[in-house]
Amino acid sequence: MLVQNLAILVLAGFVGFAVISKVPNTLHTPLMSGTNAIHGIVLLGALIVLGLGATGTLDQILLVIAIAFGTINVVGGFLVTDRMLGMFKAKEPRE
Amino acid sequence: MLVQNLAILVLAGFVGFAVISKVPNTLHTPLMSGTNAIHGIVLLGALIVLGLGATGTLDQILLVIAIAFGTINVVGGFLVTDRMLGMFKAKEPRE
Amino acid sequence: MADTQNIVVGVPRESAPGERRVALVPRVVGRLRSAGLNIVVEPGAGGGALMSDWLYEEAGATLGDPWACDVVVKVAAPTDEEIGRLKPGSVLIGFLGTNVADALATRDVHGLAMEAIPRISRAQAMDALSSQSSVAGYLAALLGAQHLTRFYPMLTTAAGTVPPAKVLVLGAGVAGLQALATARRLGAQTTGYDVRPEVAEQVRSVGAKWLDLGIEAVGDGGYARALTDEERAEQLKRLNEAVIGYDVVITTAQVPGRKAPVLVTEDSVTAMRAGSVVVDLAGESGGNCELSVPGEAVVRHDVTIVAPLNLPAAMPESASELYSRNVQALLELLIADGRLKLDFDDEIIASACVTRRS
Amino acid sequence: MADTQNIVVGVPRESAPGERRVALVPRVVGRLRSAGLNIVVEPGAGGGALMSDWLYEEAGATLGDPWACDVVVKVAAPTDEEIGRLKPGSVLIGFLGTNVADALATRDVHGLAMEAIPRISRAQAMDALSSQSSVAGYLAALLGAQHLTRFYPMLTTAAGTVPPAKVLVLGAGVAGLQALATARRLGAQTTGYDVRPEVAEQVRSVGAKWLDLGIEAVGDGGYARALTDEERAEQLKRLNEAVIGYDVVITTAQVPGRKAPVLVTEDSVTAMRAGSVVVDLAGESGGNCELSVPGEAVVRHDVTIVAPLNLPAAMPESASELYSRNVQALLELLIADGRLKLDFDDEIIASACVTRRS
Amino acid sequence: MSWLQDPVTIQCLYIVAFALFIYGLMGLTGPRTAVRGNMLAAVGMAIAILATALTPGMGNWWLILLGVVLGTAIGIPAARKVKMTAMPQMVALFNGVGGGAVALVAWVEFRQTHGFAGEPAHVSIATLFAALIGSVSFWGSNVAFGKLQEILPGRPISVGRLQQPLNLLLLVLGVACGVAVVAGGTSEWLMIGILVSSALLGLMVVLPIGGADMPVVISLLNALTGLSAAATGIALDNTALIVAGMIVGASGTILTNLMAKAMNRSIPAIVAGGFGGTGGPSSSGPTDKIVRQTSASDAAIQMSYARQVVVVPGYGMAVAQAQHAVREMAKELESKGVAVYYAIHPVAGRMPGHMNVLLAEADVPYEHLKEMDEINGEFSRTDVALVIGANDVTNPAAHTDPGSPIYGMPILNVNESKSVIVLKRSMSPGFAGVDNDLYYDPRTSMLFGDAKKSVSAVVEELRAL
Amino acid sequence: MSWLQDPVTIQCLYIVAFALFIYGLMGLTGPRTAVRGNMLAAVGMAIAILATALTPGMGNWWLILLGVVLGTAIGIPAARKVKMTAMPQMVALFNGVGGGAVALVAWVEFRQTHGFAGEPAHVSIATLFAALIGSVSFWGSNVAFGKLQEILPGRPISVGRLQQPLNLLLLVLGVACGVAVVAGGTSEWLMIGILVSSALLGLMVVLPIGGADMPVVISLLNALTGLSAAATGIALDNTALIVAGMIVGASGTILTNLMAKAMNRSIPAIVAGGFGGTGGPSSSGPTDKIVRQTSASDAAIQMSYARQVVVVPGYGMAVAQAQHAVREMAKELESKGVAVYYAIHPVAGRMPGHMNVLLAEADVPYEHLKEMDEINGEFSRTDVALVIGANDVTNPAAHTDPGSPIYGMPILNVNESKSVIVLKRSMSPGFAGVDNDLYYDPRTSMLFGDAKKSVSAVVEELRAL
Ligand SMILES: NC(=O)c1ccc[n+]([C@@H]2O[C@H](COP(=O)([O-])OP(=O)(O)OC[C@H]3O[C@@H](n4cnc5c(N)ncnc54)[C@H](OP(=O)(O)O)[C@@H]3O)[C@@H](O)[C@H]2O)c1
Ligand SMILES: NC(=O)c1ccc[n+]([C@@H]2O[C@H](COP(=O)([O-])OP(=O)(O)OC[C@H]3O[C@@H](n4cnc5c(N)ncnc54)[C@H](OP(=O)(O)O)[C@@H]3O)[C@@H](O)[C@H]2O)c1
Ligand SMILES: NC(=O)c1ccc[n+]([C@@H]2O[C@H](COP(=O)([O-])OP(=O)(O)OC[C@H]3O[C@@H](n4cnc5c(N)ncnc54)[C@H](O)[C@@H]3O)[C@@H](O)[C@H]2O)c1
Ligand SMILES: NC(=O)c1ccc[n+]([C@@H]2O[C@H](COP(=O)([O-])OP(=O)(O)OC[C@H]3O[C@@H](n4cnc5c(N)ncnc54)[C@H](O)[C@@H]3O)[C@@H](O)[C@H]2O)c1
Repeated sequence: MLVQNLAILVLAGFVGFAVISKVPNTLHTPLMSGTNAIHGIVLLGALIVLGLGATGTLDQILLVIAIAFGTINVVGGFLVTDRMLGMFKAKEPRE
Repeated sequence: MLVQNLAILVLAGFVGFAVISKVPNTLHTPLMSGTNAIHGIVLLGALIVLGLGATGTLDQILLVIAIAFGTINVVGGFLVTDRMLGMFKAKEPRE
Repeated sequence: MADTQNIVVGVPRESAPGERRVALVPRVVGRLRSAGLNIVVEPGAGGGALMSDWLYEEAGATLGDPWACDVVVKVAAPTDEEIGRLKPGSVLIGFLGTNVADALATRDVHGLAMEAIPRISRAQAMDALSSQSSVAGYLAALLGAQHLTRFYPMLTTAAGTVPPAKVLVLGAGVAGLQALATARRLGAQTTGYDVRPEVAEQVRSVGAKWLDLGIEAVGDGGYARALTDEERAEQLKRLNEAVIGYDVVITTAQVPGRKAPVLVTEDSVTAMRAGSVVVDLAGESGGNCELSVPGEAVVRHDVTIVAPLNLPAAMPESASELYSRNVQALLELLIADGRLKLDFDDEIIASACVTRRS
Repeated sequence: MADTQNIVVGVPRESAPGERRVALVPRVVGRLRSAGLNIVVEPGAGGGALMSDWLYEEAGATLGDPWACDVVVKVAAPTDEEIGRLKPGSVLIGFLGTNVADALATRDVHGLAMEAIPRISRAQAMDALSSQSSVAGYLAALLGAQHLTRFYPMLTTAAGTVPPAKVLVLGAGVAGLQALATARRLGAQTTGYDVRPEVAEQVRSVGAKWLDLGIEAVGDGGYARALTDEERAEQLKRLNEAVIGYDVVITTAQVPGRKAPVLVTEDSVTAMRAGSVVVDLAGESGGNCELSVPGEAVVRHDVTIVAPLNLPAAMPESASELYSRNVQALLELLIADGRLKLDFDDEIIASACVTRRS
Repeated sequence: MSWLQDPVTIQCLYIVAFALFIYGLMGLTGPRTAVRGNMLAAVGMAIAILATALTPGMGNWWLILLGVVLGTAIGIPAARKVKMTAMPQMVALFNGVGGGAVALVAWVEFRQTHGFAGEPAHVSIATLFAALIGSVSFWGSNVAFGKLQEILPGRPISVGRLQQPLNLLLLVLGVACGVAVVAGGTSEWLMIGILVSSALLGLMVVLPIGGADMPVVISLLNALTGLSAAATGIALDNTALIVAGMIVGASGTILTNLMAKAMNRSIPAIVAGGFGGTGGPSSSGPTDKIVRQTSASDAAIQMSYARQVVVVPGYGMAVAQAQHAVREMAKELESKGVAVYYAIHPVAGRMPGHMNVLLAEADVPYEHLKEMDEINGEFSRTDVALVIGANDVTNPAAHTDPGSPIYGMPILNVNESKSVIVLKRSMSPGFAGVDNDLYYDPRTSMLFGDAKKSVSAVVEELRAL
Repeated sequence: MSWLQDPVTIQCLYIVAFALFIYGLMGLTGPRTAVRGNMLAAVGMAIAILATALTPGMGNWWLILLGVVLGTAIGIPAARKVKMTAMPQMVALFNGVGGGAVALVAWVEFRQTHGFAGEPAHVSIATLFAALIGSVSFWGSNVAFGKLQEILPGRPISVGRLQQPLNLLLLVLGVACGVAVVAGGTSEWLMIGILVSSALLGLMVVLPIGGADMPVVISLLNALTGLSAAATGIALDNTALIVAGMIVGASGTILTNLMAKAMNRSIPAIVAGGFGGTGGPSSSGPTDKIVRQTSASDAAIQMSYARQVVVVPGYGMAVAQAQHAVREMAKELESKGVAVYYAIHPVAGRMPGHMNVLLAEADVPYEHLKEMDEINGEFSRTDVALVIGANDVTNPAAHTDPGSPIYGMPILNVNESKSVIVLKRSMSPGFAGVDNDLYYDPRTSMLFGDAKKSVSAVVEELRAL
């Protein structure tokens, strides 16, 4: 189990390295913002821990906050990225 | 187990895609040869099946052939690649 | 400007020998007409520039006596006889030089000298010195090519390779830079020299090399100052050495209000390769070359020395066209609310007016 | 080749009026000397090209009577008087034309005409027609620039923008291509025209546009053939229309052995803009322009028409240098084993020899 | 842990999700595909969340809903309303809360398992790593946000020479608590110790860094958050978390490097700034007026998305002899369907016709050269005016400032175009020696450097697009 | 299966191994890093084999040794002795035996488990997939080898219009046998059916493909072998196999695409050739003499590794107006430390000084222009002579063939340089209308196309290096 997760970890690392090669400067910030949105996946961790029955008020409060945090990260992240990328969208056809 | 292997499979595919982007034509053949050597890894399959106790003469003969095949693939593959890459090695310093 | 109909501008035929330019070309006449001015052109005024009278008429000018007009535009300075024909209270525009101010003042004519317009940004459109220098620089490079017994460009042919000519320009002002650029276009290897060190960058910006002799002499208003005797001796010594390797030497060095400095001595000429050329654009103010005969092309020590006078007149249409535009810009400054008015508070008019000081 | 000492080559001073070239320049004299030839130069032979006698002496020539030598090299055809001074059995090299063959044959002199050398690959180094045409083409573009009353290049200045001149070259042989390339270097917009359609690609290869009038006339040996009367009329009609828009028209059209075709009529000239220029390089064979006065620059209908004769002589050093190399290459062909020998089996010598046929 | 028995479908959905992440990320690296890439990644996220929701045994739905509604209610307006100029700090904030979520989950994990009693070592190590990094990221990002939002002062704040030892101490403290837990310690104070010391560490490291370096720091923290997510994934044995977190960790590292390189800074130097080094503040002119700098690749993108670009050459192009490079650039742009013209000012350069000579040398067709009067009407229809080494001929003072030596000179109205990019080496004035207000215009950005080098760099970027 | 209980170390070694594969592969994509990349991948392979050997319970050592020794004894000499020109078929052979190994292992697996009795479905499916693909790869590769080695005739061999239905039939047969096995069939004939039908398929698909397309086919088969290895990995639950196989599968697919693109062919078209389409043979001149073609990127690499390059311009450069591009190329080369000169033949072009005018326009310094006499001594010291649209002026017939119209003309002795690259549009002759033997010289390679386009392509490749 662990070793397979390790294999996955290493492979994912290579994917991350290989995907980002030459990025124009203008895309640095949107790209940062996009990857930022992706690590909003931590939301899953909070969901699982709370959903699969965390008990205790403090724990539940902490987890609700964590879920809220994660949601902000995901929702805000993707939205903000999309807005930043606006300049690449508003492309009318050229004659 | 299977699903994690699937995850690994998918990730490895992405790595393969991402790694090969722009390759100069001269490197096409060496690169093909290099990847060819890497799939010599099938040798491992033959080793495991034979090593972990395949029985029966036919099976053993088949596996010995498979191991020989795999070894040829590995050894020959890397050597030939290296020879092809000779042109990139013999670089004297320029003044 | 429709009520400027009462202002009449006269364009005489140039009387100076060899002067083929004209102060206004038909195209600019047309523009001034649509700005509401009346133009009177002396018959044959454009003849030197191969522009016939009917071109002027087509552009809206009338043929007649230009001297009786409110404004008379000329290229060269007028003769005494011509001054006598000017209407009192009128304005005369042209390269007036230093000799006519008194005569004009006597006749109560305001003289505006094109060469005295200050070289400030606002006056660039009226800067006839620059526009005519451009023409001169271009033609100087061509003159060099024409008199040189060799090719400017490198040429590899079945009959062997001709090396590129080396062209040196002494004095890299407006004319010098244009000469450098033109010679380079034709394939020559170009080098520039000047006493103002800031010119080095400008010389390089037209693809030429900079000849550094280590002498600096920056004067006022972007012009050079005269050198001291010591500097002059030093400069000559170093130039003598430098000049030898060149096929064409074009000189344009001027110091305002003085005789042009001597940059190419007889010794230098003697040392130059046979068949080489010196083009001396400073002929009018005495020449930069000791052996120059202003207005002529002479061969001395197997080197051709050309010292053209009034070079811009050799390309009369373009020279006139640029000059006309300069004049047009000045006229626009003189006319306010449809009336002719010399505003002596304006730096340009104050500097250009030669009759007011006297 | 050390035993070629006995062969003496003579270089006379050119006697034709305006001929400033010389058949051998000092540099080539030096080369021939080291190949073992003796050179005798008439005093003042290089004068027209500004090359003094001592330059020849320095190169190893002796001053003396060139006419008594084994080989006499000239540029232009000799006069009858000069032919009379030739040594019987000697060889005369030069642009001999069609008139001297008999006189030479009478004196038992072999005449080799430079213009008759076939234009095959092997003879390219001796091809004086090409080398002199290069000079002519280059100078023709400069002549146009000099006579045009306008700039060649586009110029955006404070006094307005001058548009680039449009240059049309009629006949894009060696001279025509060179003229196109040179005019373009100076900034003109260039167009070429010829009756040989394969020239279109060559015209474009020097950055010029191709004027397609739809008339083809390919002759032998890379030359054009004469047009039929119909074709000629059609060509003139279309050219008349085309020529109007150009500031400079340079004509080089020749058909071997015939009068040059008329390409620019008086009507065309009349329709051209005032101040434009026609440079007619075919002046010697009658001119491509109806109004040409060979050897002069005339103004007709406010258009300057220049028809220079012997244009290469106007750049005597380069022209002579290239010509000398052509001569050198021919001499090398004539001398075998240290002896002068005219091998009439050689296509080049056979074609060039004007005295053998007669 | 019941979720180990989940059906294969959920795992397959996770695989689909991370495949979409990767594919989306690939898209985000190119201008043409970036928008779609972001969408794809968002779809991947939706699938991952769905898969998690499907997990058998999920409960506490109301609480979950509460959290999600809260997060959505805060996140959407924040992302919608933020000004374009405030984007970087918004990213910092979003990154911070992500880190915070990781830290919180780790804390709860600790509590739920009573100090990882009976858990394998890798679970506890991964969780504690996540807690530490998540907490650093949370607090560090918040400082970055505060600085950029100007809640905190933008200039470096540091405690002087003690900075470095203090930071080290905090790190050691956090790690020590972690070791104690792994070794069997179950006291919650250990966990709190980790959280607090790493929180202080996050504050201390980011506070001394200057505003100009913030984007790089945010990117670094972003990569760290990714790593902490991956660690959480290891702890929870969740493939989606591992893959997504690790990809962000790796790509974030590369990206941080690229950003630092583009700004001519080194990451160690920046972080060392946080350890007492110098974090130079964003340079601005001697005056208060702000100058916007741009890069060759930004200029390239901007122009390649333009419909019309007007090149304004001046004396600087001549000095740099950049004419051939300019011509090449124009050809690249034209091949992308952009119309390119050259605006030739009557006195550009230092001699009449200076620009003509150079551009003719570079074989620019005469038809593309436009005179001042002709082109001045065009600027309002122009997307980008590219000013190459021209200065005085674009100076609006000629129109507006009667005291200026160039007052009355006609100029090229480049400031009417949608944006202006100026290529020159410095802020120094031109021939007339006067300052040029064009450079402080909000639509203007400067690309400093020798014109030939700059244009060549733009050409390369255009080719790479 | 006992190997499931293997210690973590072995798995970690596998991870290290495939990390090295990936890293090595990244290296193989750049000329500077390729050699090291290959080494790293080889090290990875050694580690993977070691890890397998460590697996507890391994036995049959003598048999294993036998196989390894056999393989080494065949592989090393084969790889060592093969001529550089025979490399592609050697790669085909090595690829084929890899595929063969996969097929054999699959067969044995079937026998050992008595038709996958009691195995989960994914194991049987993966194994059968491996068997099918491995067998296709083995036989296909052998045909490719045979064709390139000229054991089999190089021209397409096909059974005409029946080809396509026949191939389809074979595929259906193989898959049907597989389905039967998965559904529970245990007869070994089913397995043999798979192997035989896929073997026939491999033969049938590759036989009709022409020699020129072989490299692409080999690359495709290579990718297939990779996939089969990955399938084996799934069946054996072996990470190293899965990752390595899949990487090769994916990168091989991309590579195949790149190769096809570089040769201006489409993969479907090539394979369709195998289904009865046209697989054009490698083009050669009207005569028997062989012309070697090259690509812009090969030319770029060749020149960037040269010490001295001499450019020989001719009329074709003028026609293409390629002078500016040539100058750019020279600048790129010079920036890489290569010395570049221009050899100007006296009659290159169509007028005296034609080349001078053009090169001056492109601002080539006069010092770099070399006259014929000057440069002819240099060619023997020149690594690459780049002939751009010149023909007659390089034609050795001028020296050797007294019957030629150009006999006696001096020429540039480009054939004395180590290699010659000729840029022209076709094999058509120049001005003199005669064939040029230079083009058939073994040291000469041709880059066909408009000179300006070719040179620009070379410039781009140089920039990308
Ligand atoms: N055309 C004429 O006939 C003529 C004659 C005389 C005077 N003038 C005057 O010259 C001026 C012409 O205006 P302009 O806009 O063309 O030039 P400018 O106002 O002189 O400005 C040129 C700019 O180019 C920049 N520069 C210099 N070298 C550079 C390089 N290598 N790379 C990048 N940038 C470089 C300089 O800034 P950095 O130092 O920051 O790089 C400078 O600000 C006018 O004021 C005109 O009146 C013209
Ligand atoms: N220099 C002179 O004064 C002069 C005058 C007259 C004649 N000549 C003769 O001209 C010849 C000059 O020799 P050369 O080697 O320069 O030229 P060449 O022998 O005529 O060969 C030129 C080659 O360029 C190729 N080409 C044409 N357009 C091209 C394009 N756009 N892109 C790429 N390649 C192109 C042609 O092949 P493809 O069609 O296959 O592309 C042709 O084979 C000599 O035979 C000489 O005697 C010279
Ligand atoms: N402000 C403007 O818009 C504007 C307009 C036109 C010209 N100018 C400037 O005015 C300056 C003068 O131009 P000009 O062409 O009329 O000058 P000019 O004709 O008076 O002199 C020509 C050149 O000769 C040089 N010179 C003088 N003495 C010399 C010596 N002993 N040795 C070598 N060189 C010597 C001068 O420095 C000058 O460059 C130029 O720099 C030009 O840029 C400015
Ligand atoms: N083989 C070689 O090595 C070699 C060497 C030199 C020249 N040549 C070729 O010989 C040819 C002739 O060269 P040239 O310059 O001596 O020719 P030329 O002087 O005889 O004629 C000049 C040009 O005028 C053209 N012409 C003739 N009649 C015309 C008409 N009615 N209208 C328009 N154009 C007309 C001709 O086609 C020719 O191009 C050229 O094509 C040149 O390439 C070949």
